[in-house]
Amino acid sequence: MATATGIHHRSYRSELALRQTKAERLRLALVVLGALAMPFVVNVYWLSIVNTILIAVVGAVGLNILVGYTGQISIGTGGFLAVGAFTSAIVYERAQLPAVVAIAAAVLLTAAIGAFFGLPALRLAGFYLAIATLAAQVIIVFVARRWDWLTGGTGFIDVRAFELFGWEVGAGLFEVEWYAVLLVVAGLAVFAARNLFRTDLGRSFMAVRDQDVAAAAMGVNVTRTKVMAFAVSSGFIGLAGALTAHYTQTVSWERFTLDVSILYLAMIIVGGLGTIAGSVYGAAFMSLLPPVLTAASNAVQGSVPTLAEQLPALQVTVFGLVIVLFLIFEPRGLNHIWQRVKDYGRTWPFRT
Amino acid sequence: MTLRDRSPATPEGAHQASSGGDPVLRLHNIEVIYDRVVLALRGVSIEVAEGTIAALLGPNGAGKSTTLKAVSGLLPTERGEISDGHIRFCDRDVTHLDAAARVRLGISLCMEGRHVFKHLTVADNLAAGAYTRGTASREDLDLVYEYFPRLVGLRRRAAGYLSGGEQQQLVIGRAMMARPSLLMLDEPSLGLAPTLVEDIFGYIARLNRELGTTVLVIEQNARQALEVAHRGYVMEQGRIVLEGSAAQLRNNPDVKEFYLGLGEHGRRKSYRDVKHYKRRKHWL
Amino acid sequence: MASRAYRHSLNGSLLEPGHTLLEIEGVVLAFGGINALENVGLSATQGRIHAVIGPNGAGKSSLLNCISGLYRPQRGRIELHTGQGRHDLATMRPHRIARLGVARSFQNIELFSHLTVLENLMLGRHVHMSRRLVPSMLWFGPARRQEIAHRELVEEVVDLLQIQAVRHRVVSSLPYGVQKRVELGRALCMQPALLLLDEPMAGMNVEEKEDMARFILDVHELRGVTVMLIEHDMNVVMDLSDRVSVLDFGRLIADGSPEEVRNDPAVIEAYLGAEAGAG
Amino acid sequence: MNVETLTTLTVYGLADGAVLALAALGFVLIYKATQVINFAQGEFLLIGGYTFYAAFVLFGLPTTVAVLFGVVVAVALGVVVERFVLRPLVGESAISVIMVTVGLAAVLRGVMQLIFGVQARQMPAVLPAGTVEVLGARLPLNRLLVLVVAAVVLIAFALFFRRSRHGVAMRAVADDQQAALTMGISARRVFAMSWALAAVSALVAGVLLADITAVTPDLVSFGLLVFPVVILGGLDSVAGTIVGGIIIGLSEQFVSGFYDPGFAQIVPFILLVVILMVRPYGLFGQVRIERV
Amino acid sequence: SGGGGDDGGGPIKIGVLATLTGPTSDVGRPYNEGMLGYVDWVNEQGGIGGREIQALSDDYAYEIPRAQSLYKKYKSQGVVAIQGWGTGDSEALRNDVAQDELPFMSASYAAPLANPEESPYNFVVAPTYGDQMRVALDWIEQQGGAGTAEVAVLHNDSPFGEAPLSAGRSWIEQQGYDVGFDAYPMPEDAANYVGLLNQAQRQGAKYIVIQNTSTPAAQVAQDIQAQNLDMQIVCLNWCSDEGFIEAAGAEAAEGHVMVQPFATPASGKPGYEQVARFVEANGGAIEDKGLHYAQGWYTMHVMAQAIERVIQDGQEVTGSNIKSSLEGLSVDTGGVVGGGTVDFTTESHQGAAGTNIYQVRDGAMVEIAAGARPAA
Ligand SMILES: Nc1ncnc2c1ncn2[C@@H]1O[C@H](COP(=O)(O)OP(=O)(O)OP(=O)(O)O)[C@@H](O)[C@H]1O
Ligand SMILES: Nc1ncnc2c1ncn2[C@@H]1O[C@H](COP(=O)(O)OP(=O)(O)OP(=O)(O)O)[C@@H](O)[C@H]1O
Ligand SMILES: [Mg+2]
Ligand SMILES: [Mg+2]
Repeated sequence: MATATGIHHRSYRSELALRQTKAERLRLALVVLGALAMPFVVNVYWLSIVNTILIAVVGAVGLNILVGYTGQISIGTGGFLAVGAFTSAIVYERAQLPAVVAIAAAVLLTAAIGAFFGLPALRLAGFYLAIATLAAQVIIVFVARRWDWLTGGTGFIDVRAFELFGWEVGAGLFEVEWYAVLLVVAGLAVFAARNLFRTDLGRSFMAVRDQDVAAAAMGVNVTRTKVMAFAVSSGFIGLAGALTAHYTQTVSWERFTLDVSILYLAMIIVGGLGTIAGSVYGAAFMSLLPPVLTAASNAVQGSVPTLAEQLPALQVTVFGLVIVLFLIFEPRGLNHIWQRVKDYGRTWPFRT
Repeated sequence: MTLRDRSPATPEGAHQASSGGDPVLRLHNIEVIYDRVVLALRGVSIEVAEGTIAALLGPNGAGKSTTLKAVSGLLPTERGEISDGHIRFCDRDVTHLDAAARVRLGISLCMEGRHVFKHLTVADNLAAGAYTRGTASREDLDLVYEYFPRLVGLRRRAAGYLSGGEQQQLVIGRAMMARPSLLMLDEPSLGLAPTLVEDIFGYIARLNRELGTTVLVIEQNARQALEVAHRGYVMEQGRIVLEGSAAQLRNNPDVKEFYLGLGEHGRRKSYRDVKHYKRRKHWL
Repeated sequence: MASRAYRHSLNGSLLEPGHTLLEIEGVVLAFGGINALENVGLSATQGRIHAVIGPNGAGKSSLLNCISGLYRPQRGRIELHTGQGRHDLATMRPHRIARLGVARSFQNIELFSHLTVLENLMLGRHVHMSRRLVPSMLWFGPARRQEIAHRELVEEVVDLLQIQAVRHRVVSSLPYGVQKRVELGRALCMQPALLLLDEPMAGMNVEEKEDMARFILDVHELRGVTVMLIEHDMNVVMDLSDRVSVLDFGRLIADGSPEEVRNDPAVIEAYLGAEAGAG
Repeated sequence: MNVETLTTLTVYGLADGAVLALAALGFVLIYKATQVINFAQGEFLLIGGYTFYAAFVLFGLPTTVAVLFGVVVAVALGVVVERFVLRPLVGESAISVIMVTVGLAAVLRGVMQLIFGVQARQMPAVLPAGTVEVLGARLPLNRLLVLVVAAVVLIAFALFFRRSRHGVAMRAVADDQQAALTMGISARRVFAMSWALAAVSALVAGVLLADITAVTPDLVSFGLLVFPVVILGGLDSVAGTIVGGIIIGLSEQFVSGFYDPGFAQIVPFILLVVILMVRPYGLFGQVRIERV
Repeated sequence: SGGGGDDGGGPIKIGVLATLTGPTSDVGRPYNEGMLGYVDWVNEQGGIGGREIQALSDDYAYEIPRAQSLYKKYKSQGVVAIQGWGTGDSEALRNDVAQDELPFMSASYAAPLANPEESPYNFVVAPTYGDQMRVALDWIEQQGGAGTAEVAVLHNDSPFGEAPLSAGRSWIEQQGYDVGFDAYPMPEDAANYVGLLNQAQRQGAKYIVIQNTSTPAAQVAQDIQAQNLDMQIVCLNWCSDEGFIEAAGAEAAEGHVMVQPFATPASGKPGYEQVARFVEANGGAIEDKGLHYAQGWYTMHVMAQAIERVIQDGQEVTGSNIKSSLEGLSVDTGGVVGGGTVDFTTESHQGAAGTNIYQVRDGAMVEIAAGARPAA
């Protein structure tokens, strides 16, 4: 029950529900409506950006599970995305297996490789681990780049049109159909991740983050938990990689560089570490930043002629500034801003 | 004594003060806010006379540590600030002075929880203590090793590996290296074995006696604290609720019950006899 | 004082009063050149409160760490009786030991600082819960049922320790004394057979110590939890414990009833000091 | 394989290693004093190179004045970064602090690109060109001089920390800021000093690197190699940076001379993983003391 | 409509993938400037067929994924043709442009892009990298005589770098040259290439063929000079420019050879007049812009010519119409490209065959052969 003095519960069940007030349910309904209306509102180009956001959401949620909730810093997202993308593309394209099988294979293999690179996490703390994942990034991309078998020597793999249970994503409504697919997948990913953190498994991730010695003394198998966190997180990232492969229909190592790893970290920082909703906001924000900047610079191009030439430099600068300013002024990210806005609304007119 | 006893120091108290001079430290109506919302101190006034030992008692969360942090200038590191009142040290207003500058003036604090530099050796910890005085002088070092002979054998050991009592000795020794005129100790006997507790209070008394150091000490071990102190203050919920000479406090019935654990007839009551909350739970 | 029986929360077996619950023999632990524990042997009896005292650096915390598996002794045997046979804890990893029903608190509070009180307590239920990935992600069904069931138990601990008001607070924002209480609560949520407490009352005034003493006595008396307690306040030790072991420089120098120990000259010399010994 | 090739590769490897060690030195200084992982070390290098270029070529200052100018800019940069970027984050989680330096790196890189563009700039050689013949190998004089300069700077830094009380102060601040404050050690001043010194050592590295290659935005990529170097040597060890730098420099050069230069680029990272498996704190790194 | 863009009668939109940053930006920048310069010039002249060209140009930093998303953006904005850049992105977009019926030119001269069966909508204005390699090998064979020439190919570590390798190998076999041939990928951002040169030295290489941009190639030249190695560089297309000489320094660059299908500004070819006048009018000098500027200019020029023909023929300006127009087009470039003209047919999308060979003498590119083709 929501009253001016706060939210009061009459059962554990209601307390454990994710949406508790009318306002929250209303907001959810609005979001669903907005999502359904999206393809009719924006043009194909912006819809394609929305689609990349949806893929990024899956990856960012995965990364946040590891970094935000388990406290293991990973700079290897790009590499793990590559594993997912290449696996799915190869299974789908060469073995000619159904897309579902290809994606499942990608998720499982990425989870396994993620868990393997997570093994150093058992012995390493903080920064040393971060650098181990940096090594993973560099090495995986090197393999993707040099191992000719992967791409048959061309440097990239062409992936045929996405086909799901006999339904093929057509050329005509390409973006719209993909939007439908990605919306469902991203929705499920967010749902699964949120659930994870209201159960014991998710709590044990956070326990390991805060105090691993105490966690062990409470019966948490720290080894298993860390490896598990890496596997679950990498599974999400592998899924994002696989989706990237099918959606863009080409897989090349260039999509998975260190910059991508950093971009993903930026997403969860800007969105809010250790919050699932934050991953969504962060993914949207960071993915929208470059096209919006480009659009803005195109709009003012006439008055500032050198802008186009300086745009790349400007984008790098703004990217960095966004990270720095967020960390300085709102280290808990967009999610916290939104939280405050909501609190402001909830307690109205009882305000201190 | 009632809740708020503000009678001036009794002649007995003045007599106890070894050199009994003017107040070196004077807190006037200090108010402290953390995070811009938590009001931790609500108008605290304390005076510590030169060359005396003052004890500060109070339950958890009363604001004792906050008081010492306010004096040493550590509040900004915890997002706290002095929002009202002022602090004078040796007739100088130090309310908003930088923490490092206060150390140079002679105010030293041993924080709660034995903040040794874990990765530095014992010797380097002591060297760091002498930072404001340039390099560590032989004399100072010898004095510390004389007070705490146990540290001699541990000189090259990383301080993080010392046991609690050893760390406590190191922290006090490290503060001595700065040759402070006002030494503030935050629960120095926390977690120490009974013999060591005796020792620590012995050191405090000795420091005060031999070097004339003024001491302000927070203690849960009220019995011992009031034995060495000249004067005592009791805090509760951010206020001073009781003050007086050590002897006065020792005889206060509230202090007797809550701080000395003495029952009605001056006898200690057993922990077994504490009121029994009968709350049988079916899982228990 | 009579000891009590305990129905093991994990395997349902009954631990009879007066039986040996924990047996430590010949434990040796060294760090580099320092011997933290030298040939220590003692045993704890089901249903008793067993205090471990000794000067600073004597190896008390190290002993507790060995029992809960955080340190691994170089030599020696640490056996726990669970009603279903004996287990050598000396070579076991900490989480396995916890799963035998050993819970503990720490000398310096080691709570999960970014989690709420409830979440901390729920983690105390960890050993009793299942955590499969897929049901967890699905939530509706077994995962939710389990959460609700365990939440009910946790609420009882909340009531017992009188921390209802701070349930949803993040623990790092709580005062020291309350954090200590939450830490005790977290250990209690395990419904342990053996509860290890490392200076649970340090830094408290007499009044607060009385509360803590009451909590400890409650769980002990009501459920028969065996308690092993490190404490420097001799009043607490003498009042609460049934048996006291004294360590000095890693060696066991005395082991007996509180009275015996208090009058042991070696203990007075090493630990209590003349005055305290006399008082 | 002959002596000549070996000598050549060794000298080139050592010179690269020396520059790496200098770049890593700054990184280690910052880590030692502030526990901050500086992802912008490569950008500091870049700014060092370009600042000197601007002073030397664009403003036409004499070499020594240009170097001094660079030092002033570096110190200012370090202090400003510490004051306005790092200080607000004191007390935040490790990942936040790492990310702020990542963001800072992007800003610095972007700004340099806005000012100087991406085209490589040619700088007249400061170090003398020409070769000397050693063991039948022709060794470029500039690489040998790089070695000398780097060695002098590294030794100077090492002595400063061994001898002066600032060394202890820095380690104290890193260990426990509050406690250091109660010793009268101004954490701010120590932080500012370590950032400034880091920027200065990066300046030296940047100038040397620019001199033996060219002034390009690619100078940044050298920054990435700092990580294997510091992990190898141990995050908080000045001596470690030297050893780490030399190992990485030599191994890269030898692998690219005898096997595959592309592979040589990931060799440091493979070494890094191996080292982490064997010695989680690097060769000389300090073991974290965590007790319960 | 015939697919690939819409013809509303407004400005004709062409999407341009620019590389202003990233590993090949040293040569990509002037190329892009040249393209945009040409567009400005045409529009100053009143456009083509009275319609303006609108070039949508964005930086893709030599990253395929960014090229792909830019491509999507251009497509949604209704472009009728694409001007790409690198081998990687051109090959990755090959199928898309065929499907969307958008003619695509790029600065990649990889052979598969010139083959209409593999890539029906791609057009290559210059001799392929394979042909350039063949010409280089022919020249080397002529220099050394039998048995003396070992060739080490240092190439960019990418599809672009690897493009001419197989052509080179089979050419040696086919022609029966007694020439050793080994390839070495060049790592990006290396501080020196001493390791590679040592390997080449052990191979016994006298000639270093470089398939990379001029900045890394210049570093190789400097390393050769620093070690006093007896090696001669033969640059293909992308390091054959003034930037190589400038970056390496005249001394280090001296004597090295360049296989370059495009004429230099200093060549005085008539095709340069217009370009030079436009650049001067905008306050620059063509000598500073370099030959890649002209390369961009004329690549755009060829595309514009095709569009002009579509308009002249009274057809709708669509991708497929432009493609048909290109197949059968012959454009005179005033001697700037290859042999002078660029012609495409339905069978071949390789527009020119001849290439020039230059040598660096006294810090300048001196033509030593013109319109060279692989030996028949
Ligand atoms: N950094 C901080 N941020 C917010 N509130 C704080 C902070 N430090 C202390 N407080 C609050 O200020 C009040 C006084 O705390 P303080 O630490 O001074 O108490 P104390 O008397 O020293 O208690 P203890 O005996 O537990 O050490 C408490 O309510 C505490 O919760
Ligand atoms: N992780 C460790 N590494 C190195 N030495 C250790 C470690 N843990 C304990 N020691 C050493 O072992 C000895 C015993 O330490 P322990 O913490 O068990 O003492 P204690 O009896 O609990 O003392 P206190 O009452 O002060 O807590 C000490 O000398 C300590 O320095
Ligand atoms: Mg306190
Ligand atoms: Mg202990």
